[in-house]
Amino acid sequence: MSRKVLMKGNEAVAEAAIRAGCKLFFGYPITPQTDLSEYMAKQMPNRGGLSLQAESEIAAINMVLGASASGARVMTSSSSPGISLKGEGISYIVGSDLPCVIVNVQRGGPGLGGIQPAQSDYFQATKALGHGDMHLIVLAPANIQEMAILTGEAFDLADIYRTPVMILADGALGQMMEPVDFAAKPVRVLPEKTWVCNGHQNKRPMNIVNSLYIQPEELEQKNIERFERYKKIEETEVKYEEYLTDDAEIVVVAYGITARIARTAVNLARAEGIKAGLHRPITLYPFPKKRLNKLADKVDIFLSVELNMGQMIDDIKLAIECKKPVKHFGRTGGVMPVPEEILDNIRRLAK
Amino acid sequence: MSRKVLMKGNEAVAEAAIRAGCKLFFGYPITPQTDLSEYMAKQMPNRGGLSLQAESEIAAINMVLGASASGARVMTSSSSPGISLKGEGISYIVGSDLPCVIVNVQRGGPGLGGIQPAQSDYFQATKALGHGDMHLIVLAPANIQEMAILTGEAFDLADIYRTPVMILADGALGQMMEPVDFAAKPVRVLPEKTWVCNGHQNKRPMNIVNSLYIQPEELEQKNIERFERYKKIEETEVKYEEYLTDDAEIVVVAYGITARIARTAVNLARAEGIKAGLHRPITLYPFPKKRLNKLADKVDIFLSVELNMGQMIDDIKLAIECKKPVKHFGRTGGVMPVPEEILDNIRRLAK
Amino acid sequence: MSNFLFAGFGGQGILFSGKLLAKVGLELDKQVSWLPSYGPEMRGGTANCSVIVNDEPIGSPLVTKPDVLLVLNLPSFEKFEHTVIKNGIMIVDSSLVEKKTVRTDIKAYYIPASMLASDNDLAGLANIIMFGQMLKAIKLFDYSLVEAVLVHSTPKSKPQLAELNKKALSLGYNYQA
Amino acid sequence: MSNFLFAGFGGQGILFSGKLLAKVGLELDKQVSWLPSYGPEMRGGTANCSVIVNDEPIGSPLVTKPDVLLVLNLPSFEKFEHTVIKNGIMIVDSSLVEKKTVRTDIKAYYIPASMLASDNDLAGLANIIMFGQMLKAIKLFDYSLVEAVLVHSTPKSKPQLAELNKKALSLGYNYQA
Amino acid sequence: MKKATFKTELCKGCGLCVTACPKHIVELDTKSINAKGYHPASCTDDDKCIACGMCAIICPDVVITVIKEDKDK
Amino acid sequence: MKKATFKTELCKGCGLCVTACPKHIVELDTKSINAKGYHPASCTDDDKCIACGMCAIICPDVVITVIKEDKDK
Amino acid sequence: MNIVFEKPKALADVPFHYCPGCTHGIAHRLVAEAIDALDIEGQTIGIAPVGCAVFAYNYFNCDMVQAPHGRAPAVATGIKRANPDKFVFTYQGDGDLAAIGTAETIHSGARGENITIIFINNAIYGMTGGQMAPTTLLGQVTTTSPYGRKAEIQGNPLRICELMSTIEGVAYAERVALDNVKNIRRAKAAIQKAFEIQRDKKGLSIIEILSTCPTNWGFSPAQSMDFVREKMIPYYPLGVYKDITKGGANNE
Amino acid sequence: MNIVFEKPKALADVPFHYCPGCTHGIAHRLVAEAIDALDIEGQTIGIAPVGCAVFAYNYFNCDMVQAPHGRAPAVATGIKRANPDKFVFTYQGDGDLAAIGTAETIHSGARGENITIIFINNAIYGMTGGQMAPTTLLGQVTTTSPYGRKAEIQGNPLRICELMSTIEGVAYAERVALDNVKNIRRAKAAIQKAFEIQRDKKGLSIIEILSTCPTNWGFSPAQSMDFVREKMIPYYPLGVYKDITKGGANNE
Ligand SMILES: Cc1ncc(C[n+]2csc(CCOP(=O)(O)OP(=O)(O)O)c2C)c(N)n1
Ligand SMILES: Cc1ncc(C[n+]2csc(CCOP(=O)(O)OP(=O)(O)O)c2C)c(N)n1
Ligand code: SF4
Ligand code: SF4
Ligand code: SF4
Ligand code: SF4
Ligand code: SF4
Ligand code: SF4
Ligand SMILES: [Mg+2]
Ligand SMILES: [Mg+2]
Repeated sequence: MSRKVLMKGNEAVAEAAIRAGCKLFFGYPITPQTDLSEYMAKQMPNRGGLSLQAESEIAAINMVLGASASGARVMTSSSSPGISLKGEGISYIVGSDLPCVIVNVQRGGPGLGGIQPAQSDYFQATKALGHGDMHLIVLAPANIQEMAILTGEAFDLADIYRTPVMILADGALGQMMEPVDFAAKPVRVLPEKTWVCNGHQNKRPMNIVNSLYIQPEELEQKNIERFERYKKIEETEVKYEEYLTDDAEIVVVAYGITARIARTAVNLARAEGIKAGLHRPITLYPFPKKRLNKLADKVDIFLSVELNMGQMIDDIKLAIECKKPVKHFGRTGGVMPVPEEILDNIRRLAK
Repeated sequence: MSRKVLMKGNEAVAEAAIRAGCKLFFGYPITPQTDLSEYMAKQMPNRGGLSLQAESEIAAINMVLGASASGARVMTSSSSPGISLKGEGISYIVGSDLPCVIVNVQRGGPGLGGIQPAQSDYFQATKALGHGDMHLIVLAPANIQEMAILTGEAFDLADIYRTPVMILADGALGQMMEPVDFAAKPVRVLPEKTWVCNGHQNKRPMNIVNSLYIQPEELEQKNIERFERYKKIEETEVKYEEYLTDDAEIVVVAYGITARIARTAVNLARAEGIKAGLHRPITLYPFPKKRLNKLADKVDIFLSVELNMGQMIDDIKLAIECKKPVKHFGRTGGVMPVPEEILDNIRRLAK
Repeated sequence: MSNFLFAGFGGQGILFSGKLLAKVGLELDKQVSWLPSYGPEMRGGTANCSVIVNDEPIGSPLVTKPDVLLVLNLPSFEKFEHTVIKNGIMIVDSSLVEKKTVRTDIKAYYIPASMLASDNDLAGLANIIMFGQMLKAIKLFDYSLVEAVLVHSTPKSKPQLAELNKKALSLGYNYQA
Repeated sequence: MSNFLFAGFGGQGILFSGKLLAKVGLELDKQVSWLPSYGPEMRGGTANCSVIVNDEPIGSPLVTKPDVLLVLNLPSFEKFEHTVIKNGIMIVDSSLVEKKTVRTDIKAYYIPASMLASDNDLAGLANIIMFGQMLKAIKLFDYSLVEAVLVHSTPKSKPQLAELNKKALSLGYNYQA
Repeated sequence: MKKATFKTELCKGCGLCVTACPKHIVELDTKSINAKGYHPASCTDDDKCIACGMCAIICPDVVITVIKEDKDK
Repeated sequence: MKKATFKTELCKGCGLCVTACPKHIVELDTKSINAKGYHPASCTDDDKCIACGMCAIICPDVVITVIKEDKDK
Repeated sequence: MNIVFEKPKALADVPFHYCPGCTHGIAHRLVAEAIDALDIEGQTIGIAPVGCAVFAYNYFNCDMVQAPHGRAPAVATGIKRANPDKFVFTYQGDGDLAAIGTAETIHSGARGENITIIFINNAIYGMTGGQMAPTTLLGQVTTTSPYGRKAEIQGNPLRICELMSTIEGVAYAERVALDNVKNIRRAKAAIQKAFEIQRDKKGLSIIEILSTCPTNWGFSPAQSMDFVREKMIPYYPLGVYKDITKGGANNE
Repeated sequence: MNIVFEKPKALADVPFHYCPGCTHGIAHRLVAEAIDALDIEGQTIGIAPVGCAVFAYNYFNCDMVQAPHGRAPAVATGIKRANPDKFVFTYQGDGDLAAIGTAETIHSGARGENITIIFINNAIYGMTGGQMAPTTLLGQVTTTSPYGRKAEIQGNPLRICELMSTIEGVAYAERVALDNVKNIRRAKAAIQKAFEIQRDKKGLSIIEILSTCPTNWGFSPAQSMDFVREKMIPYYPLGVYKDITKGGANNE
């Protein structure tokens, strides 16, 4: 039978994490992410790892902090309300320069909201998952194969840049199945973790993992140093995919599940003779600013399609320096648009 | 002696809240906000209210949720790490359309960071204090008198728009004393709270306070309705202050404590013949987009001065649609700039 | 014919049937996707799943206009009957759904799958019987391939189950109203 | 002469002195601000506070270049001596700080405030003695106004305290090195 | 007259009432199916019912009302 | 020889050692002030010291070292 | 004609969404019966948790507030402090109350909040599909303890009544079960007493109700009742753990 | 020459930032002495809390991780699960452990995490300047209970050892005090035993240390010791609350 296996997105992330050497997983159930934890609970004991259900999302993220501080590849996952609870912990992880992978299988909000797919945590993920000057790398897979690949990538990025990396998915990507190929992929060269707190064995000076700096100037220096790393990430780690943008007059910008629907819409538009194209950011932070800016020179208008009330649209405007108009089309609260709705919007912009 | 009283910013907020009819305060100690809770603890018992130290910031924000749901004017306060912990609760409060006032006396981050003044929770406050499509009204006082006035205003705005309102201050504003005049100010007409859960007494149908909508379409409708309220807020509630902008070629945009320092810098620049001015947003959400956009037509360049690595600068760019260049000057981690540093930056831009 | 919708009560094997189809697509090296409906009301509520088997990359995994609709209960019949595209196909378990479609622009197959299952000691395999009927109706996939995938999908530890499944598939395939 | 910095150990009444000055400014209907240093090390570490009394709206409440510096311990002396502006004033508790300033561009007053306090049964009021000395040095505020504000700032419940404070203020005001 | 009345449209066929009835007169009707797709329970012999209420007390879905005519007291 | 040695520059003058010494030979030196601004403690009479270690055990700032010469054992 | 049993008035006239045989329905009804008995529907505010009982706001006729997962006692505190003379109850599952909400549970007890906590211990996370709860028994298979809960890995089940009864401020703590009619009657009495304690402003009352989850346990409703009886009650003994109206704790 | 007393090796050679007479310093030293006694500095990872002891990472010579307020037991869990053969201890105040961190405390106990918790109960929030802690005594004045803690308003002080000893998974729970030399010696023995229990992989050990905060209590260091003896110990009795090596709980 096929080398590929049919898997839920949640499961593919879990499997890819295990293959990437994730040794510890700390979770807390929440729909539509729960199968990820369940896969881990089933697999980890047989594959040299440990999966533990924490008493809360807060405990989970702090277990991640501890495990990471002591050197392990570690992951946690949740969905929107649970991610909000992790905010303080994530800010500490950033402030302590610790690597880890965090999965957000987004659902409708605010509040308890609903449990259907959404992309309304974009602002939170890209701007402010916690207090203070901080970012995390945010990856947005659009299919199950990518759920797997980007998860592996996430662990490497985390270790290289000593930063948390978020897989920003949604209920549809978490719950749907597609074929996945887990064939080995080249692994990056990783820095040695000399900063780890796992007992100095009297062989090295003690290590401290800490985010407190009583002297403001020291804290400022830390922040500047970290933002220099962000700059490097922006220079070297931006990922995106494009479809029919070469001659496009209207470019739809969409990521994740929405990008797939938009792609169908672009096909429908092309069939009507509208020169539409698709730009799909794969890294949401760093955002593909340069590429979009260049694209803006030849494109007439952009359409940001999101499962929210309008969030990524700001980043597009900033990226293209308002050179061209950017419109928003969104469904929110867990509603997924059909391609025809996006087509309608494309048509309207094509006049 | 003077009718004005000398008060710490933290105390002025507390006093103003009590005068605005705040009946319940739920806090948890954290520097540099603690004196606010302490003032409440001292005063409330003698003034018909109650101040309770919760077991955590999470408990505090959920006590706020309960008290608000049952009709009381209620407030909580914290500083950056504590605010992160409140994210989920705040998202629920938004999703349940409940009024309340939340104070963030910002300190340096990320993580435990430091305890000196910062403005690095701007993104969090204005874009994503929690998951889902949501906002809160964010007010940024720049002196102690305004700490008091805006606190009163915050309670009214909260009730009128059924939304949480944040007072976004910082360690300097929280800790410093200035004279305050608590003379009565006109009170707005407030809607009746027909939705309150305080026992129906068999006199009205039961009320439900809730943020869960299992049908995505219902949740979407709720979000759309809420964003229409935001639009109305944007149309009617924007507040800002300007200084010497009439003929300004360089406009510094700054809020809160930073705006005061920038004002001195503007004076210094004027003394050197540089046509500098200051735009000070008082509402950070809604952001004074229209005014800034208009200003951009006659100003050459903007300088965003913030106690962070660059956050409000994005909003300025979006507001002025990139019509003019916008530069950032920031200190972070708790460092407060002196006017001369800002002057240097103004000079540089003046060429 | 690439968009399939399987709908019924939870516990009727809806998700399994959908997965079977997706696996068949996978073996044919097609693009496939499978998306369950999920909610807090799995408890006896309706369950459905969207399956797409296509040559093109799949856009939305949600099937809102099925080419083929398999229906195992009345609420689903009423909810989805009108969504089937023109010239589409509908397979109905007529032992659970007494209604007939009013639409004349689709082809409907009625098979008393649940009854057939209980009559033939195939408890719980009405879904496979339905699947067999669908196979016949759509004429897209090789019977023996489907059978092989089906066998491969049943736990190795229960060989009798594979036989029962094969029997159910064949029963459905060969049933004529 | 609008920027004042009061510096010493925690517990020496630094913050109170600063507040007294700010209140005097308030009575004169001036713009005033008071900003304490705060930190996790209030425990015996150094404490200082910035006070601005001005006619113009106050920008930064942080005094980095004081016109007037009051110093009650050695670490503060060493930390802030050089920050005083040219022609500024420094008041030093010479019973706690043995050093003298090397600067010739400022005017320094040395007063053994702590010793005067203990010699005159004014325990804990060295800060007010210093304040008195400063009043004299800066010649900005009316003595009787300051005295009135000082009395108003002491708890009504302890009338003796007001008297002691008045005595301390006068002692400092009239002290000559 | 003593009687246990079942709102069959609410019944989920869980069978708990069946286990609870001391008179063994409550049964699931395996022949009928309600709108929710369950075999509803009912009392098969009103005469034997002693109106003890046990079926109603254990029913999780408040399907059952039990009455007793006054003269029976 | 038995001896309690005080690193006076670390002492915060809390006086706990004074309360703990069974021989009443530890005192705060109110005449001197260390760099931290405290009156440091010290042992006023080494001869009386029995090297019991109590002053050191209660000292929160690890100011005190206590030794005993071997022959004293 | 005499009504032996009918739907309590405080219960709304809508069908429950619960699975067949799930005892959440019984627990709801008992709470409504207590509200009826004290005739306090108009003075009562209930708090719905996150868990299978999230829709409790649709089922009671009193005012209802839906709380974030685990935070019901904090929400209740806010309501009660604003309305000291009203009745406030929370209705919470074991994930809600004993996992994520542990701190809120303990501290509402320590503060002696004058509220009533109805605690549904079904040894599993029902709503999210059968994960391990803090009260899952050793050896019990759940989707996150697929090889059976092991003390060395997932730790030991928490006994909430035992824990809460160590806390000053808790006025009344009783554990009941819904596995048969007799125990349901006891549960009813316990719940009513809890509301009476609230009426008398004596402090916090918590009624732990051993409940079933046939769906996620994988048993029939009747078998589930057996599981409560045979497996749960031995580890979670029924009885009054604290009753300050009786002077001191006693576990019958 | 014989050294009767000297600085333990596991303690760094830097002065503490603690206030004069604050017993945090003694507690630090006792932990370091235990690490020395077991000769495990190289195998130990300590967790610093948020509280006056936040700078603990500067004072111990073993590897140190600084945890978010209250989350030290979760951080410790992460470290210990990644390094089951290393020694992990947390050092936490009463605000950290018994207020915001309640859930993490209880559940690390329930899981029987093989770690050691050093719990400094000084009945106040020291670092933030003297607010009420969950362990603040009734009547005690703090900046957030300025009229004295009242059971009806702020609730009752929590007794952590009593609470923790009800939890399966907790191997050892002892309350000690630092108010005099004798008690300090006992505290030392308790801490050492806690690390031994960890070495023997028996489960979680918690040592509650009644400690002082002269600064925020407003007493002299010596008076503070009296407060511990006269006010705290009566409400928080010293003794072993649980010791599974001895078979069962006993409160001496
Ligand atoms: C912050 C947060 N975390 C997780 C969830 C997901 N969630 C919903 S219900 C639930 C647990 C339900 O279990 P329990 O409290 O035992 O109630 P039951 O369903 O068993 O009655 C969880 C974890 C959520 N909604 N919010
Ligand atoms: C999330 C969060 N909330 C609050 C604080 C502020 N804070 C710092 S220390 C502390 C409490 C300290 O008290 P305790 O734990 O008893 O330690 P102690 O200082 O008394 O030793 C608090 C509330 C914080 N840093 N982070
Ligand atoms: S009331 Fe009693 S006797 Fe009558 S049907 Fe119900 S359980 Fe049986
Ligand atoms: S207990 Fe109720 S729901 Fe269950 S079968 Fe009987 S009547 Fe139906
Ligand atoms: S060692 Fe004993 S006798 Fe010697 S000074 Fe210290 S306490 Fe006193
Ligand atoms: S106990 Fe230590 S710090 Fe305190 S006075 Fe004695 S030597 Fe100094
Ligand atoms: S999942 Fe379990 S707890 Fe939830 S309704 Fe179904 S049986 Fe009841
Ligand atoms: S504030 Fe209290 S606990 Fe903190 S160091 Fe000072 S005395 Fe010790
Ligand atoms: Mg449960
Ligand atoms: Mg404390």
